[in-house]
Amino acid sequence: MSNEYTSAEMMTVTAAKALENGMTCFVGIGLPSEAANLARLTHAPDVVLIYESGTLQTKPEVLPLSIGDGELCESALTTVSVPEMFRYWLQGGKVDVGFLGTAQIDRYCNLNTTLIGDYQSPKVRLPGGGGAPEIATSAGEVFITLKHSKRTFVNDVDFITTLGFGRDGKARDGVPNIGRGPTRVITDLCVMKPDPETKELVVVSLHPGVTRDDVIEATGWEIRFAEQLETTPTPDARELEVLRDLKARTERKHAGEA
Amino acid sequence: MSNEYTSAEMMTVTAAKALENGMTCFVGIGLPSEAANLARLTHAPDVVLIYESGTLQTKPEVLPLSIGDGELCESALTTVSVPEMFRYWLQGGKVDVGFLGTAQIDRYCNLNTTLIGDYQSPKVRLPGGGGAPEIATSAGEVFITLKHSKRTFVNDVDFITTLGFGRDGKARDGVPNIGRGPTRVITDLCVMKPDPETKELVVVSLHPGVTRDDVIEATGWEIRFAEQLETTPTPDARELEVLRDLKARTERKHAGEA
Amino acid sequence: MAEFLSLHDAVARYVEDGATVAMEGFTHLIPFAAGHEIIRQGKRDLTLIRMTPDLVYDQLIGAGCAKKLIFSWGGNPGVGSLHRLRDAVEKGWPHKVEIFEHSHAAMACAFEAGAAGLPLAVLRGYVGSELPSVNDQIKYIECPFTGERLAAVPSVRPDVSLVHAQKADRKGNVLVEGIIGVQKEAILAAGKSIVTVEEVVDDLEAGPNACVIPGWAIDAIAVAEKGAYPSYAHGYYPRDNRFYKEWDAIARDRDAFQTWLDDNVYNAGGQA
Amino acid sequence: MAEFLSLHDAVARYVEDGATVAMEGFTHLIPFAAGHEIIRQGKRDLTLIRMTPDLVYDQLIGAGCAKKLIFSWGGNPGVGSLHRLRDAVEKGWPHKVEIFEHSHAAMACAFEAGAAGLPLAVLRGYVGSELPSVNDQIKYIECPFTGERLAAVPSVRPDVSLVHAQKADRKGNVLVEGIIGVQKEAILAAGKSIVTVEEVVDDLEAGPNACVIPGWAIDAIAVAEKGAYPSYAHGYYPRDNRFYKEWDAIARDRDAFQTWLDDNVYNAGGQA
Repeated sequence: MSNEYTSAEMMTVTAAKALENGMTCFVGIGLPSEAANLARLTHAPDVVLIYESGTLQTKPEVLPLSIGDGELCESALTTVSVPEMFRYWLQGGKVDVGFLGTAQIDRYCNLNTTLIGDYQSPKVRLPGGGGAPEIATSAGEVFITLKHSKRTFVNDVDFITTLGFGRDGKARDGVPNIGRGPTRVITDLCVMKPDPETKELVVVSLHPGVTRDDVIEATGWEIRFAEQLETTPTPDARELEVLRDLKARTERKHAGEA
Repeated sequence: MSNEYTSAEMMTVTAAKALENGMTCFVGIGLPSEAANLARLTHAPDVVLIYESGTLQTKPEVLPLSIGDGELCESALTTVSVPEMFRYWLQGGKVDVGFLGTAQIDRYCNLNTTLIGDYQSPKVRLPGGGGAPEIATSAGEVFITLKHSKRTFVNDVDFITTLGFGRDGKARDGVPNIGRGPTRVITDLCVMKPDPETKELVVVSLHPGVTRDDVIEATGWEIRFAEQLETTPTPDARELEVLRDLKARTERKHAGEA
Repeated sequence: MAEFLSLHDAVARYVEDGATVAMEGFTHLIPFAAGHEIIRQGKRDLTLIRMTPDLVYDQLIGAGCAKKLIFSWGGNPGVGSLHRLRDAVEKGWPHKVEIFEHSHAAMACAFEAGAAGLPLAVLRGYVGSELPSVNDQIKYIECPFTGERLAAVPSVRPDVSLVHAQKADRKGNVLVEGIIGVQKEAILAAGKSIVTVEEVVDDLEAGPNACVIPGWAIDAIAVAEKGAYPSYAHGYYPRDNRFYKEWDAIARDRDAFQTWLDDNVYNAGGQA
Repeated sequence: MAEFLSLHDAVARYVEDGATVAMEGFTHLIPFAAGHEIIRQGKRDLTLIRMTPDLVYDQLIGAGCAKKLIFSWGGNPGVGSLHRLRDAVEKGWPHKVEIFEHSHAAMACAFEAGAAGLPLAVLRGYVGSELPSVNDQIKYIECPFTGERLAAVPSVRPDVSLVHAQKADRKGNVLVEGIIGVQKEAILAAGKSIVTVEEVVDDLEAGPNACVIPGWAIDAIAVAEKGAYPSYAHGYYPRDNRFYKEWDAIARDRDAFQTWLDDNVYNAGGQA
């Protein structure tokens, strides 16, 4: 197996590495789910994955298409009702990290999954908040992963579905019983973290082969870079193998062949 | 089998007859439990018995000593958590009748199971409210059964643990989402019902062989009698047989012989 | 006490034009057969409640049954948009649908509160979100013990709820197993409830703490084999993920959708 | 992440003098072994929370461990009084115990709210009862949607909760089966939690929706065979109803109680 990889694979592997073994992770569908399961199948076998469908500590063989595929329940330690999931497990403070995707993000990590345009007559109606608004505030911290582009990294989100740090970076200040919020954003180009003071996103690591200009061009605001800018470690052979196997298994299953 | 019976048996059989087939009944321990199970084993096979331990639609072979004996769970349709029992099933309005006992009762059916004397330095400390305060207000109606004596039928309860109709008979008036409250009280001497207007308890039926004076002497206030005073039907042979079998089975089991 | 009815008769009896209707099943056990029956009977002006509208409400909205939608995530899971929902919201086709939008946490708590007979649900929610600015059904209370401000939403109390479950016994007691979502809450919170089941059995064979809903808490039970297809019924058949993907193309186009509806709902008798 | 400890070490590590302690189990699975260990270790000034104090708290109170009691029904079920509780409340022996008294509905909701991370529980409760006049922990909120006045009580959030369960697997995941009471809520609401179990097994063999508490939500697990005796463990041993009746005579008399405590707790090692 060669060590060549796509930028999408780079993103997933990097996102997976953010999860530490033993963490409890409330997993969003799509990219976060892919990354979280890769983590579980590689360096973090005891990471605890929780999906909003009520499946606690699940270990799916293939990636779920929906947040509630049968696979999630069959491989879970137990499955609770959805009210219990949100009340006891999320709001109850049992989740270390929420792992989210988004349609739009701004410099303060506010997420928009509601709509493009005006609320009353939207240009594009998106699915909505789902679990994200409370995952973002009740989880200990939040990881975000999405593809980097001017369409997604915007100067102002059209709507704050889910709080990062607010329009001014201060929206968590003084709020009781709230998590730390987003602590890293992983894209196909780089890794970003909020500035400890201002909470504005700062690029801390560029993926191999990616330039500052690549990131600048794909970001809808004047993006800042850390003084000590690092290079993201490349995926190793095993990570790529496990990821590709997982995706192949998943594709076969969802096409109805497995 | 002879048709002779004790006054305790008369009370239980009469209390049992109050339950109609198909009713859902939230059952208090002790006399109510005995009556409710007798009803289930005689004229009301489809009466649904619910205990606060979370056992839904239970059909115990022997009477439980506690509200949560294993027998209740093993013979239940399903067993839910105690929060669910009180939230979904009682407060959610699924209970037709609450069946309660008490230590003290007054003319407006207020119940005291908290203490005799003063709250801060009680003469006798009783067990407390348990499920009764909300059973009495959330169930569609309430049946009460207890032995008749001046010690239990008092002019003023020392403490209103559980609402009947308040100290003035008007405490349910205008309260939203509240049940009808007590609709009958069954003792070893008679059956009483609240006056439709004033809510004061009125004797509507005397058990065979019981005189008005018997009731007057056992009641701590000037008890009223209905104009059309009836005689309570006597237990029939089958009712007595089933009740005695049930109690004998229960005694053997609780003595550890079964 | 649950009455065994045909799905046609259950829907005809309990789902009225203008009613508030919850059809639940979180990805699992989505009551598609019941939804199709509502479409076939031409019900109108419904207020539809569902955490995840999914394809079933895409179909009801596209068929013109809905006036309002109360929801928290309106997508085709893992695939993309609900195009019929979008067409209604963005273009008003077949007519405008008013939306009341929540988060999952709030909707889940609102179902819980509805089952619990309360008028409101209280949660630590919506902090920093702009959803409260577009949904006047989100308010606040202050905790009398700590002073903390907490979100409040009205409880969900539908006129009628419809859910699908694996099986009922002959007394009408129902077992829901696997991902149980808010099915129990939907039934207990509703004025009337209809449960479709894969089969009727002598014995539910349920564990002591399984999710069993007593027959006396249900109004109607209708047998609907594969009644959750293309979603799934744990222990019976898997989710047809392929159909969920195919739906994207069907629903994108008004004509394709109409044709699909004709073929699979209107002209499919009670078996769609 | 649950650590397997001896009951002695678990109690020594997590139960501090002055702590707020919940020991739950609604009639079923009452953690008697854990209670006896607390007595043996001479813990003092505990605030004890339990819906139904039962014999276990009668013993703790009689042994002088308790400063406060938060409860909703304090009797010997089906038998009569808890005489040690009464002696403390009525006569101040071995010392006065302050009581905060609720209804079951309020306590159950308070455990639920504690597990849910909320500061308060809201219920339709205490209407017409005089309990609010003697318990200042009962307050009210107004529903912002309907104007209805509803009762509010502080959520239960103990420093440490102790419960007994049937079994744990080797990762520390715990199965509670049968009458599950508020055990899950007690654990999730607590700062620290100790679960005693009848046995440790390879596989819990639990149904998909059984009451399973993950090991990472528990601090310590200790094996305590017959740890719920004289209450019961569904599937293991029945309730010793005879002992509950005998307790009445033991607890009525201070000397008889002391003797019982010496024989069955203080001088019974870790096996009482």
